[in-house]
Amino acid sequence: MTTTATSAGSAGPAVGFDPRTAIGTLELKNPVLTASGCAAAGRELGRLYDVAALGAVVTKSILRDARSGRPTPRMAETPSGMLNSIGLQGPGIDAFLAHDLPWLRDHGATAVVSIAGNDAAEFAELAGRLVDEPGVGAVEVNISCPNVANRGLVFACDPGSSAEVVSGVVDVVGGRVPVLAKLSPDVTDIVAIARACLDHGADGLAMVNTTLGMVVDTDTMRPVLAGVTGGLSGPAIRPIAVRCVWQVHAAMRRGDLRTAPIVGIGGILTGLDALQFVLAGASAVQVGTSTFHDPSAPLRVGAELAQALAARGFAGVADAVGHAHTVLAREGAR
Amino acid sequence: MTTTATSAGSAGPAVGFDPRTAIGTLELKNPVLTASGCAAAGRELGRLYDVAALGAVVTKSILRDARSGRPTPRMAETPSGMLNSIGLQGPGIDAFLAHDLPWLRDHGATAVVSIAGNDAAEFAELAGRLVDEPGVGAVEVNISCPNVANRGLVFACDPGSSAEVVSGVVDVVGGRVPVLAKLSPDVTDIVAIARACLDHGADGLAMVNTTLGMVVDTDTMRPVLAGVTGGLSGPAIRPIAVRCVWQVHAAMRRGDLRTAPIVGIGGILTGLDALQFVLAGASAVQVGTSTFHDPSAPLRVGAELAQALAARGFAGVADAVGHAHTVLAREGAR
Amino acid sequence: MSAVTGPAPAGVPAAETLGARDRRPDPVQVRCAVLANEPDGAYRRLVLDAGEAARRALPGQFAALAVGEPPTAMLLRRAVSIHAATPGDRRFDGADTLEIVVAPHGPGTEWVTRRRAGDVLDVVAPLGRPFPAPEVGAPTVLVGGGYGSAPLVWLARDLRDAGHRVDVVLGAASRDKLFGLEEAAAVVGPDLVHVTTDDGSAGLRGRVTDALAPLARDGVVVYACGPMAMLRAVHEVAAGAGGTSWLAVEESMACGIGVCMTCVLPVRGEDGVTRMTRSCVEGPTFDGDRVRWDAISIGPGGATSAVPADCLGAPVAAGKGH
Amino acid sequence: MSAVTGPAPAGVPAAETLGARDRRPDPVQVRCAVLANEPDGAYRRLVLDAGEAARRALPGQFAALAVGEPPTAMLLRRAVSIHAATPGDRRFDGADTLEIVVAPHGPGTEWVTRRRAGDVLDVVAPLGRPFPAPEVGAPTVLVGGGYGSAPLVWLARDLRDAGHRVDVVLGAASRDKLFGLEEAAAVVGPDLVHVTTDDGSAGLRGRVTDALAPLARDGVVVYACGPMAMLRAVHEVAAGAGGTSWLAVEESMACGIGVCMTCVLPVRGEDGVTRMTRSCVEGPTFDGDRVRWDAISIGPGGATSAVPADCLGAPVAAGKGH
Ligand SMILES: Cc1cc2nc3c(=O)[nH]c(=O)nc-3n(C[C@H](O)[C@H](O)[C@H](O)COP(=O)(O)OP(=O)(O)OC[C@H]3O[C@@H](n4cnc5c(N)ncnc54)[C@H](O)[C@@H]3O)c2cc1C
Ligand SMILES: Cc1cc2nc3c(=O)[nH]c(=O)nc-3n(C[C@H](O)[C@H](O)[C@H](O)COP(=O)(O)OP(=O)(O)OC[C@H]3O[C@@H](n4cnc5c(N)ncnc54)[C@H](O)[C@@H]3O)c2cc1C
Ligand SMILES: Cc1cc2nc3c(=O)[nH]c(=O)nc-3n(C[C@H](O)[C@H](O)[C@H](O)COP(=O)(O)O)c2cc1C
Ligand SMILES: Cc1cc2nc3c(=O)[nH]c(=O)nc-3n(C[C@H](O)[C@H](O)[C@H](O)COP(=O)(O)O)c2cc1C
Ligand code: FES
Ligand code: FES
Repeated sequence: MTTTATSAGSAGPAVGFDPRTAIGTLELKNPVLTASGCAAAGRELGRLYDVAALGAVVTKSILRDARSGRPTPRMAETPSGMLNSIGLQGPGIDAFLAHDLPWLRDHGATAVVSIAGNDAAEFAELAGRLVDEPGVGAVEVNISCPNVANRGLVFACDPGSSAEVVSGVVDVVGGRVPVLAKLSPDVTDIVAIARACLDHGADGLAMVNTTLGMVVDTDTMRPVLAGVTGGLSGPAIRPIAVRCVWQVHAAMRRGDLRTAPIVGIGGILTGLDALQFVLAGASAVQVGTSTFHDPSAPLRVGAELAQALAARGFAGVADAVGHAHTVLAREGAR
Repeated sequence: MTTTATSAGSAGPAVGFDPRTAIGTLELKNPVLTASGCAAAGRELGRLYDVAALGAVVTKSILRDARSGRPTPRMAETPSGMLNSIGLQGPGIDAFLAHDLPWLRDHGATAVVSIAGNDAAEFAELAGRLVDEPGVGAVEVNISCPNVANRGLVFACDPGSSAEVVSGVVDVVGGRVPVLAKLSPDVTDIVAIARACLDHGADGLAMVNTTLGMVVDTDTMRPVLAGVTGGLSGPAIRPIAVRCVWQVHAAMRRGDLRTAPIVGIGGILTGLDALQFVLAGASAVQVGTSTFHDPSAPLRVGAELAQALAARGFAGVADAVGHAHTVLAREGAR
Repeated sequence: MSAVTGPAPAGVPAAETLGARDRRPDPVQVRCAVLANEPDGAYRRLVLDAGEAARRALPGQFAALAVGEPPTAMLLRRAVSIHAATPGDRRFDGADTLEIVVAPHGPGTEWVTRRRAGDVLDVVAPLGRPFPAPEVGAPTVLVGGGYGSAPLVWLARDLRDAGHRVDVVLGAASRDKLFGLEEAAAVVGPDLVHVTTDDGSAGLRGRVTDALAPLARDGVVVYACGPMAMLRAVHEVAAGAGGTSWLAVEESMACGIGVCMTCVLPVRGEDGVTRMTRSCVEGPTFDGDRVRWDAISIGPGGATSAVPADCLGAPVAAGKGH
Repeated sequence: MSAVTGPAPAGVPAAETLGARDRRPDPVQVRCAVLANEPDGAYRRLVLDAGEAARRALPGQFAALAVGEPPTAMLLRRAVSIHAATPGDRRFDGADTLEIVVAPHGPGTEWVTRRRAGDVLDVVAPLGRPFPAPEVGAPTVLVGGGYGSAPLVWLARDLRDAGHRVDVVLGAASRDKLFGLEEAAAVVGPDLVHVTTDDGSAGLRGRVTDALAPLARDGVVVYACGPMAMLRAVHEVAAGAGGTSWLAVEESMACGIGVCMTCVLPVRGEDGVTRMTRSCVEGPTFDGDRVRWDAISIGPGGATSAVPADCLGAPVAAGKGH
């Protein structure tokens, strides 16, 4: 008895349900994307299934120059999650444009390119290199990395730094593709950071990146990770991520924040997990760490989410976005 | 075949190891305490084992007046964790002093009394009622609750509010028992909050309280919790809690922060989990959610931690506090 | 083995005073070998080698099971009623056994139903307040919905032995979801067992209340266990007829031992004051007359409770608490 | 079933160029029934009904197993070498089987060793670069430490069939931790199997290198699998004798399929440039001469890698990257 998990796992097509969604001007065939750093640039998953069937492939964050990343160990398994401290290893944008982007294009995949820089200028430079490349569907700005100019403080932890990076990128991109700002949950007030990004022109928000964590090795009696702390991801953090999406979408409903699409990220393993994010206010979702548990997860979650939405009587994704706020408001009205 | 888990679970006594620890002037027979809200006021656990064997019983946060708490549902299980939104249900300080504190005293338990208030004055009033009661070993100030005076913003999310509460309590207590400030991890800079508390006289820090999370019920399509959001706890958040303790203890070692005892809290289920906190900088730990999984956990973790410390050649708890920082520093020096 | 406990409490004691009058046994935490796991309709019936927990249990109490192999992602215990406690169980070489009946509901109970003989379960039991005894000589009706009848057979035996008339009403959506039919019939006789199913696949087509109504009369003491909607209906029928109802509620529980305050519902105490009351220690069985039905909403996902405005410590519109 | 793959790669391809020349089969994700789970010394040997994964596997490749029943707290797959791939396995009614040998190390591998016949495992396989073929006619030595010998018996058979001399060196801490003795002897003949144990409980008391040294000569191709300290020692002996070593490393892996960048170690590519190189796709087998041993520290808890200063994209003391 063997069944291939990818087919066995997928729910059949949801009849009469329109799985399309949009992130600003980017139309997606379905709302489930890979998450940055959890699918490289699509090629490896392409050996298991057709990545063109995904909503989009979000690339590992691309830097200007090649970067070796951190020493090892780079990961630790934690209860229902993991820590990573990869250190943005990658070959740099030249190699990305020469090898990876063409592969994605040739394979019909929608590419959302994640970028990361040491300072705002580097982010803008990267965006400029990407914006006119065919195949780039959107730029995701990974502001959850250290700001070299500001004592290594993570950009996304400060509204000013976040705004600076986002406005630089938005200027260069000039509306040709949507710009998503990817937020960190490690802040006192996520709405304030969301506001800084949206006020400075971001077309949407990707929420959330990993939360800072650490594991001590009780044998060696030092931190497990060579980099000491790392990013916590996986189902363990899902309630935190859903809460962040909820808070930001609620602020939009209240009129405290310009309305813009949210891409929900954090611990999604099943279609029902993805549905939580949609009901909380996300127009699309990304599947990250679960890909390590189940490489078929991004594809399977897409099928399961469509089924779940259809079963609940939604005709399309947009109808369900933020629906839990509506249900709650109705309750309050009673 | 049956074995009682409480005895089977406990490691034997660690020979030649001194399990005592101290939180300021409070001497504890061992470094493992219950966590506030996870052991009521000790009586229910007392039906399973002798609570006097615990480092201390930390009570559910006591309020001035009786409080009903929130509507139900008040909890949701999450991957390796749970959300709660109890809303500080309790009978108020009069009932606590009449029924619970005497019970703890009569049963030989060390009581750390957690207090919560709507504003700084209420915290101070509570501390005043407690400080001269026999049996109160320490006061833990739960500043992770909403500040009615400041738009319901959690005290612990703002250095100013934290300082105000702590200094009010410290003034009233006048050094007669140690005052611990219990911090929330939901801040951009935990060291800044720790500094506010220590600068205003806290004798120690309890770290951390729950992190804000949410689960959407995909059947009813509204948040599972009646209170919408709730506190996430359990092993899922352990890496976040260890990181917080690490950061604050590191700041103390650097001289950026006055040195004071830290009580580590968050997802501790085993002695090795507790050891992570000690190596990261905690002088004692609290076991919360794991008590629901295994009522014997606070007792068992104490025995396991003593074994683990003894096995690593430590003669006492103090020798191990922050040891991972020492190991890392030695590495760097090489 | 053990008789129904002491005198009937006059009402639900306040959380703060519980303990003094409470004669329930202390719980123990035991690692129990599974001795048997057999299907029973839509359920699985497990027999556990539970030692001291089996020796202490009284009818109406429950057990809290840890679920999942360590390191488990499911931290919270699952509450299950104790169907039978048999110290010196002859079927199992004289082991002291607890029997439970489990419906595979979500991942936790599914995990339990998959355990095989020889596997070990971590169990905390016995928990909760046992069923209170009726007035001497009072007629009794036991009403079980689905697996809700699990704790009732044992109660039926004790009540019969104490000389009460005992009718048993068993209801379920369909035949496979009925539990305890033969056992109940063996205890009270087939004529006193009344069956209803929603789809008519067994017994009367209808609700348990249809069978209960003709049995309910002044002085009747009804014991019921099942979904909240059923409990409310049972209470209404019993109260309407001038009887008493003891309802074993099924609230979502995180700890099962009284330390977390998640399992509460609004219940009026002896002193007339409503409190958000823990169903794991002050319950699971409550006097139907004392439950604040006005604050309980019953939806398809289960019951939820609001805080009645007159509840002790209820939030007040403005300013400080009470 | 399948022969050693194509020509020996001249070296480790750069991460960015991998793919073009790579002839490895694509992996598949399969739900495999456990057909057998037998003890073998300190290990468990499991046979899986693996379908397409079994039909595709080549020696030196590994499988990544999901661990724990859903909802599992252990998200990451566990990598295990493929001991044998037998399409149409006669022992199991012609099923296409994969065989693995598992040491109960931590909670994940312990869970795997507890699976029973009929249980299902979620497997991604075959993964990683198969063992490269030696030059025609070259003498070969296969060195396995502990369960590290699991993938070597299959390789031994293929090498023997391709006409190579094959010596097998098996080492372990003690006799119970040796794996594959009989199988290796059956393939290459007992005289060519050399055993060492740390405690002398079987074979020579000593290290595998004590047995390897006399076999290592110019042109020898050594294949080794085991702990990093052993691999380094094997490399030194082989290189010292003028031979080649292909070392299957055991790095901590989060994904096993090349998407996460956790499993890296510093390896010099064909172009002479050192990169932090993924062992799950560019490895697990690396040319010992290309591994940057100067950056690898071997401690009791395993090996860790620093980033050599000349590594592509290494951090520079001040200012921006290269
Ligand atoms: C006093 C009492 C007695 C019970 N007796 C039985 C019995 O004899 N047989 C039986 O099959 N079931 C019984 N139940 C119900 C059983 O506890 C739930 O079905 C079970 O907890 C659901 O867990 P799950 O993992 O299957 O579902 P999930 O939905 O995954 O559970 C998720 C979480 O919610 C809690 N939860 C969900 N539903 C319930 C519920 N109905 N009651 C309590 N907690 C819930 C669980 O503890 C868990 O924390 C009883 C419940 C109570 C409170
Ligand atoms: C290519 C390769 C082949 C392997 N072949 C075998 C084999 O044939 N038989 C066998 O018994 N074991 C083999 N291992 C080792 C096996 O993967 C680890 O022992 C296992 O991952 C440890 O998981 P655990 O849950 O038991 O331990 P834990 O310590 O709980 O694991 C925690 C985490 O660390 C990772 N991890 C820990 N140790 C290792 C390790 N040594 N290698 C990789 N990841 C690790 C796990 O994946 C997990 O994410 C192989 C490893 C690799 C990389
Ligand atoms: C190994 C790993 C590498 C990651 N690398 C990046 C990255 O390069 N850029 C980025 O924006 N996020 C990165 N992330 C964060 C994920 O994209 C995602 O935001 C986070 O892991 C939460 O989602 P998850 O729980 O589904 O993994 C990485 C996560 C992991 C686990
Ligand atoms: C049900 C529940 C109730 C809690 N109530 C309180 C409380 O009253 N006061 C407080 O300071 N912390 C409270 N906490 C937080 C815990 O004391 C602890 O800080 C947190 O849960 C993290 O530890 P854990 O993962 O071990 O549970 C509560 C936690 C839970 C789960
Ligand atoms: S379940 Fe914890 S108090 Fe009842
Ligand atoms: S294990 Fe993920 S890239 Fe190798």
